[in-house]
Amino acid sequence: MVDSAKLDLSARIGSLVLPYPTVGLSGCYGSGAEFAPYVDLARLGAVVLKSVTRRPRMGNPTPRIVHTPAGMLNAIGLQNPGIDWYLQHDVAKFAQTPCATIGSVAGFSVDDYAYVCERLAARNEIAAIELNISCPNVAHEGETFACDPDLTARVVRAARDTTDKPLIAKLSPNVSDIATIARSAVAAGADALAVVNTVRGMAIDIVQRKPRLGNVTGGLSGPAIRPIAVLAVYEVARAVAVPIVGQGGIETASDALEFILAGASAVGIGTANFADPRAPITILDGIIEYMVQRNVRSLRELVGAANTGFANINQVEGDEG
Amino acid sequence: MVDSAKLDLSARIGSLVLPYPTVGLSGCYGSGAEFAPYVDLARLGAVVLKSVTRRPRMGNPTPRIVHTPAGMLNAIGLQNPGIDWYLQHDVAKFAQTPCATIGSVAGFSVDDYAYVCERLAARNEIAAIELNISCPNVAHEGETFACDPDLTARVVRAARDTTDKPLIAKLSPNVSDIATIARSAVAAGADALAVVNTVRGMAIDIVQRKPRLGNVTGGLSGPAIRPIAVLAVYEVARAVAVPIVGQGGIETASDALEFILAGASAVGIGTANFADPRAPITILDGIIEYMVQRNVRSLRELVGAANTGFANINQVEGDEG
Amino acid sequence: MALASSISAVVPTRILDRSEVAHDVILLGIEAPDLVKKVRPGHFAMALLPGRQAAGVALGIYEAHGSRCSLLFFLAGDRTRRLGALRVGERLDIVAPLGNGFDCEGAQRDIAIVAGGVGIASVLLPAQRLLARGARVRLFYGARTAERLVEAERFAAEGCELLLATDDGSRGYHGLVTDLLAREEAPERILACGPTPMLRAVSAYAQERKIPAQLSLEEAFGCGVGGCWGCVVPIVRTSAQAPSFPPSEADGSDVVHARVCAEGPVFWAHELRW
Amino acid sequence: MALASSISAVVPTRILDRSEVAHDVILLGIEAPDLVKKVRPGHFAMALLPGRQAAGVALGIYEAHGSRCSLLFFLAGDRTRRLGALRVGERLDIVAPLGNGFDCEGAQRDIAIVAGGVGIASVLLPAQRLLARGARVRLFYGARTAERLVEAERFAAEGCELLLATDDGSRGYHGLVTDLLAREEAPERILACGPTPMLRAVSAYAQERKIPAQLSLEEAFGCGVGGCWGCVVPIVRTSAQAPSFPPSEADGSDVVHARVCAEGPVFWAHELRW
Ligand SMILES: Cc1cc2nc3c(=O)[nH]c(=O)nc-3n(C[C@H](O)[C@H](O)[C@H](O)COP(=O)(O)OP(=O)(O)OC[C@H]3O[C@@H](n4cnc5c(N)ncnc54)[C@H](O)[C@@H]3O)c2cc1C
Ligand SMILES: Cc1cc2nc3c(=O)[nH]c(=O)nc-3n(C[C@H](O)[C@H](O)[C@H](O)COP(=O)(O)OP(=O)(O)OC[C@H]3O[C@@H](n4cnc5c(N)ncnc54)[C@H](O)[C@@H]3O)c2cc1C
Ligand SMILES: Cc1cc2nc3c(=O)[nH]c(=O)nc-3n(C[C@H](O)[C@H](O)[C@H](O)COP(=O)(O)O)c2cc1C
Ligand SMILES: Cc1cc2nc3c(=O)[nH]c(=O)nc-3n(C[C@H](O)[C@H](O)[C@H](O)COP(=O)(O)O)c2cc1C
Ligand code: FES
Ligand code: FES
Repeated sequence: MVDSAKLDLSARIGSLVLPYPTVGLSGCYGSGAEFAPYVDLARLGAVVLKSVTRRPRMGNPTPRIVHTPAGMLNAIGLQNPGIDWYLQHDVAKFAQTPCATIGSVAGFSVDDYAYVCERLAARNEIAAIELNISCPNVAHEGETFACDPDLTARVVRAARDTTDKPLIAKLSPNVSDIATIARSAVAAGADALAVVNTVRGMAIDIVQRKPRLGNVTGGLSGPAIRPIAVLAVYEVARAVAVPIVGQGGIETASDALEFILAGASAVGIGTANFADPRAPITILDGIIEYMVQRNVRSLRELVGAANTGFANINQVEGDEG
Repeated sequence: MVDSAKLDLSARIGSLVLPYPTVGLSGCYGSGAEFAPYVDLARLGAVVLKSVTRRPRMGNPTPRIVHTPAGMLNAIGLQNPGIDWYLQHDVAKFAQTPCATIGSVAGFSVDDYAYVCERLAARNEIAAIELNISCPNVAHEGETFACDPDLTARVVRAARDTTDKPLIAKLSPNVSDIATIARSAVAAGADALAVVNTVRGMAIDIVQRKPRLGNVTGGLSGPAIRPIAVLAVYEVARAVAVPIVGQGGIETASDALEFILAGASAVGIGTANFADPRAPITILDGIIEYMVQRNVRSLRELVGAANTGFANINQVEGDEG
Repeated sequence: MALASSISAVVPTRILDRSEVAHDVILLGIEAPDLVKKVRPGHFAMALLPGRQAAGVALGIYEAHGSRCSLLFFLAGDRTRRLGALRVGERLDIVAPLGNGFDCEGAQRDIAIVAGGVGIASVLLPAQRLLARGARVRLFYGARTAERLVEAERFAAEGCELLLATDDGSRGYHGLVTDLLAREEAPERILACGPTPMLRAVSAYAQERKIPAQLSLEEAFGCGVGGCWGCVVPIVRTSAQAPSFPPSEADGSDVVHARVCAEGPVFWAHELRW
Repeated sequence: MALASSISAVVPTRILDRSEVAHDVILLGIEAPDLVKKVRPGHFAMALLPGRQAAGVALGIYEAHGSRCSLLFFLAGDRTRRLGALRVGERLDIVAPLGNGFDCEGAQRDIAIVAGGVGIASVLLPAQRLLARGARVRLFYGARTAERLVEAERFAAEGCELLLATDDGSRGYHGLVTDLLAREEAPERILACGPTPMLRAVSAYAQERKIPAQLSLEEAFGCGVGGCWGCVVPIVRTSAQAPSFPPSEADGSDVVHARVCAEGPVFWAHELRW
């Protein structure tokens, strides 16, 4: 039996090596500090910060959260103090986080992304940059940059030009063919991909006869979307060779291993922290137990291990019908 | 208080008027007869039959069903006897169904749809035709007709040319902008839209390290996808003026009313029949109770009643972040 | 291929008793007097979970006597766990009886019942019926460990001869129950229920020796009532069935996908084309 | 805006007692000796549901005495129903104590506590503390019906004067609790917890009369610990806070979105810009 202390659990994102494959997700994990009373942050691979934009944003009106079967809708609206205030007041604190801190950048134009990315990436406290290209783009009627291979490439290329730090493009599940978007992001210089952001959704209050979110529509996260996210990872892993941070409904080690077997090198935990803030640790422990029991020395042996091509020719004509 | 016997619960699909807005969904409801021991089919608006294709299809290898959080994946693969055998042996039996029977047509080319639609629609037992354009299209690498506005229009137009019976186009949620597909289907002659089919997904067996479905990927249905489906209905209702058969995760009257308030004229019940075959009746009874309590005489008063435009300007820049 | 669904109904029951017969194995007694009258050996039920967001669970009907039926099940995943959390006195609706059931009326008098794991839940009623008809019934019963050989004594008490096997040798024969079967005197007839690999071995054994064998299959179910085509198995379509059974994809082939819940769950070994 | 989260932890507790104090209203006693020592009036907890596929539930800490705390909650939806299904002896993990809490140390001695519906769960500890300091505490308590005025007698027993109101007039004043408040002698200070419309009315009343008022807000929560920005309320950013509190969107505006779970749930009426 392999010794659990000797396991290689590391995950690489460009030049950044995370000692553990578990990541606290953007918008769900504060700056990490909010969860420090409940978990040992040193046992996380990284924390991805809440997305920051060029200018301050108050975000959407409440309600911003609605619980749905095995999941939740959120419509925060990228509340954040803007990059100036952020650099001046917040970023220095991240130096104390006992794991890697990954910055997240959002914007409404290619130029926004480049501008914020350059300023944020210049800071030592920030180990890598994630481009949240899954927020609505005013110029494209509710569709996001990540719904279009061309816009995806333009944002990634513009950001790439501003920094040598590892760059992660965060993809949207709201597309027909995520592999094409993934190829486009990688061709434009992304070192890794976060797969996937929330699925667009809505809930209606039948008593008041109006949408339940202040913003009308929101993003669905949690176990409900896990099968959607696992497939997205599987398809992206078959299309590109860069590391994937799998995410979407991971609650347990078993869930995390589904993503890893589908092709993810690391796994992100968002909504599950709201059900139990100890989730990233219990998930890590469960992954270790799985590896020990099966004599798997390095997590890399498992990455994509279920990604063995389609099962048979039925797939070609196969269907969900 | 309005008398429950005097309520107008009808829903119109082209020239077809359903006395009740509740529909047993394609592939989930057999020919209706399978559920006759458990429900009074005369209290359903209609049954949509399993999709039929030009040639017989054995369908996918098992497992075809995997249960997931608040939902399930299926990959049946359109098992059916082919239109010849179907017309000869099955269709005559549908005359006994005590509610309207809607045929469902699937295919792998525009010509397939037109051919099967013409032959099926010619039969008196069939009250309307649904075009299942959400099955993978061999010519387009796993994407379906319903992922492309142009292919959608071509299938609908070709089918339209073969029959005057009410024609329903069944849309896919696996798109970035469902409103565009809806406009295209309606412009090509669809009398109504079924919104939406299953969401593509996958699950992995971490013990055996392989996909859990025989077909690798499948379609996610059930309450997990409800918020996705409600939004799809909401967006389609804002884009086109034809009736919508809302579906995706409806389990209770409250769920059904969400779809109606979002803009659906009728509601489809699929996966919920597997949890309780009485679902269509309890849902109908719940809708009646809601209307009686609120003095709503006609269901039409509720259709789209929550579809009042976006709540505020934040929507423009708003976001799920 | 007899269809039971015409007599099936949604049956509201109440939980009479509940015991954990082994770790993670639950026996639920339910009050269902009308069902007792209708149920035949090999029938199954779809247990409708209370609350929302779950599909029904396919379970064999283990016992049926007086006004009580029972369900014997393993806590395998979310749905069986929810079922296992029910308490005495609570309500449980089931759809039953379903499936075609075992034919227990044949002329043969030396019968082997082969059960693997949870398959035991579907063979008590056939055992009782066969014993009542005066047959000799040997129960070949395999499980992972001795602790998992649940209810073995119950079968002995009914009058079955027990032939037990465990994977770890903790009780009975150390090895596969189908190997044990092959070592013993051949029966005139076989009834089997258990995991697919076990059933395949039983099928091979029976066909080699031309022993009539009925197998109750397990497959992932959607509806359980023939409405979704989720649960199929390849069988050969005999010319006698052809008029009532749809053709297969490949022209000329007589292999078709039958629904385990509606045409089965019990099939003759020689019908199957796994 | 004091932050309690620095002292909060995941607390494993055991259910000591459970009662349905009214239809669909549950009182759960939990064993949590360390928490009793830490908790202050107005703190809340995130109850972590056992099993999977659910977010935690934000609940006020109703009682805290000896080694027992309690939670009082309405069965509103899926999560509270799951919580309400827990049995005595079962385990329940909670994250607590959370939030800033009420300031009960002011000089004023004539205090009005205004509670609407489930808001009652957050005001027993402040009432006890104020009474212990010798204040006169009047509880203005409104609900839909008499049956929903749960635990009123408990507050009377503690020494509160009861001023009750029901929407249907089935007990006490027939009308809104805030109308009842306005009809009575003005207090020196107000603590309030209840639905937003009630809190708005309390706020208007208090500001008109320049009575200091603390309001405990309810908002849909994601994380409950300040990590998701799901639970905000618009407040005015005073210049004193500016250095530590991020700016708002509109240039020049001093209205910002504060997190109810982290900066609250208790805010001064004059801070809020609803
Ligand atoms: C006709 C018939 C009769 C039956 N009779 C009985 C009976 O009498 N007693 C009985 O106990 N069972 C019986 N079964 C089987 C029973 O229906 C299933 O075990 C049950 O449906 C499981 O439901 P679940 O939600 O609890 O488990 P599921 O969650 O559906 O899991 C089912 C199986 O998949 C595995 N699994 C779950 N999640 C994963 C994952 N992420 N990766 C890999 N594997 C996973 C589980 O370990 C389990 O083995 C019968 C089945 C049929 C078809
Ligand atoms: C700081 C704080 C303290 C709190 N303390 C307490 C307390 O002590 N006791 C207490 O009982 N509560 C308290 N609450 C409220 C409690 O957290 C919520 O009621 C709880 O989260 C509800 O969860 P749920 O899943 O049961 O209901 P949910 O399903 O989340 O539903 C919540 C509300 O939405 C409504 N709703 C649900 N579905 C729909 C739909 N489809 N259409 C329209 N409306 C719908 C429900 O009727 C209900 O009113 C507190 C909240 C906060 C923020
Ligand atoms: C409340 C909330 C806020 C979020 N905010 C952001 C954000 O600001 N930037 C971003 O890239 N993703 C954001 N996300 C998406 C998550 O990072 C994650 O990709 C998604 O929720 C799926 O993972 P999960 O199911 O584990 O939550 C947010 C998600 C939630 C639930
Ligand atoms: C087992 C299964 C089989 C299905 N087969 C078909 C089909 O043949 N044709 C079709 O148009 N839709 C098919 N569907 C999709 C359903 O008709 C329905 O649109 C979808 O499941 C969403 O609704 P639900 O969540 O209520 O099930 C199938 C769904 C399931 C679960
Ligand atoms: S499970 Fe639906 S047809 Fe058998
Ligand atoms: S609920 Fe997450 S910040 Fe308040």
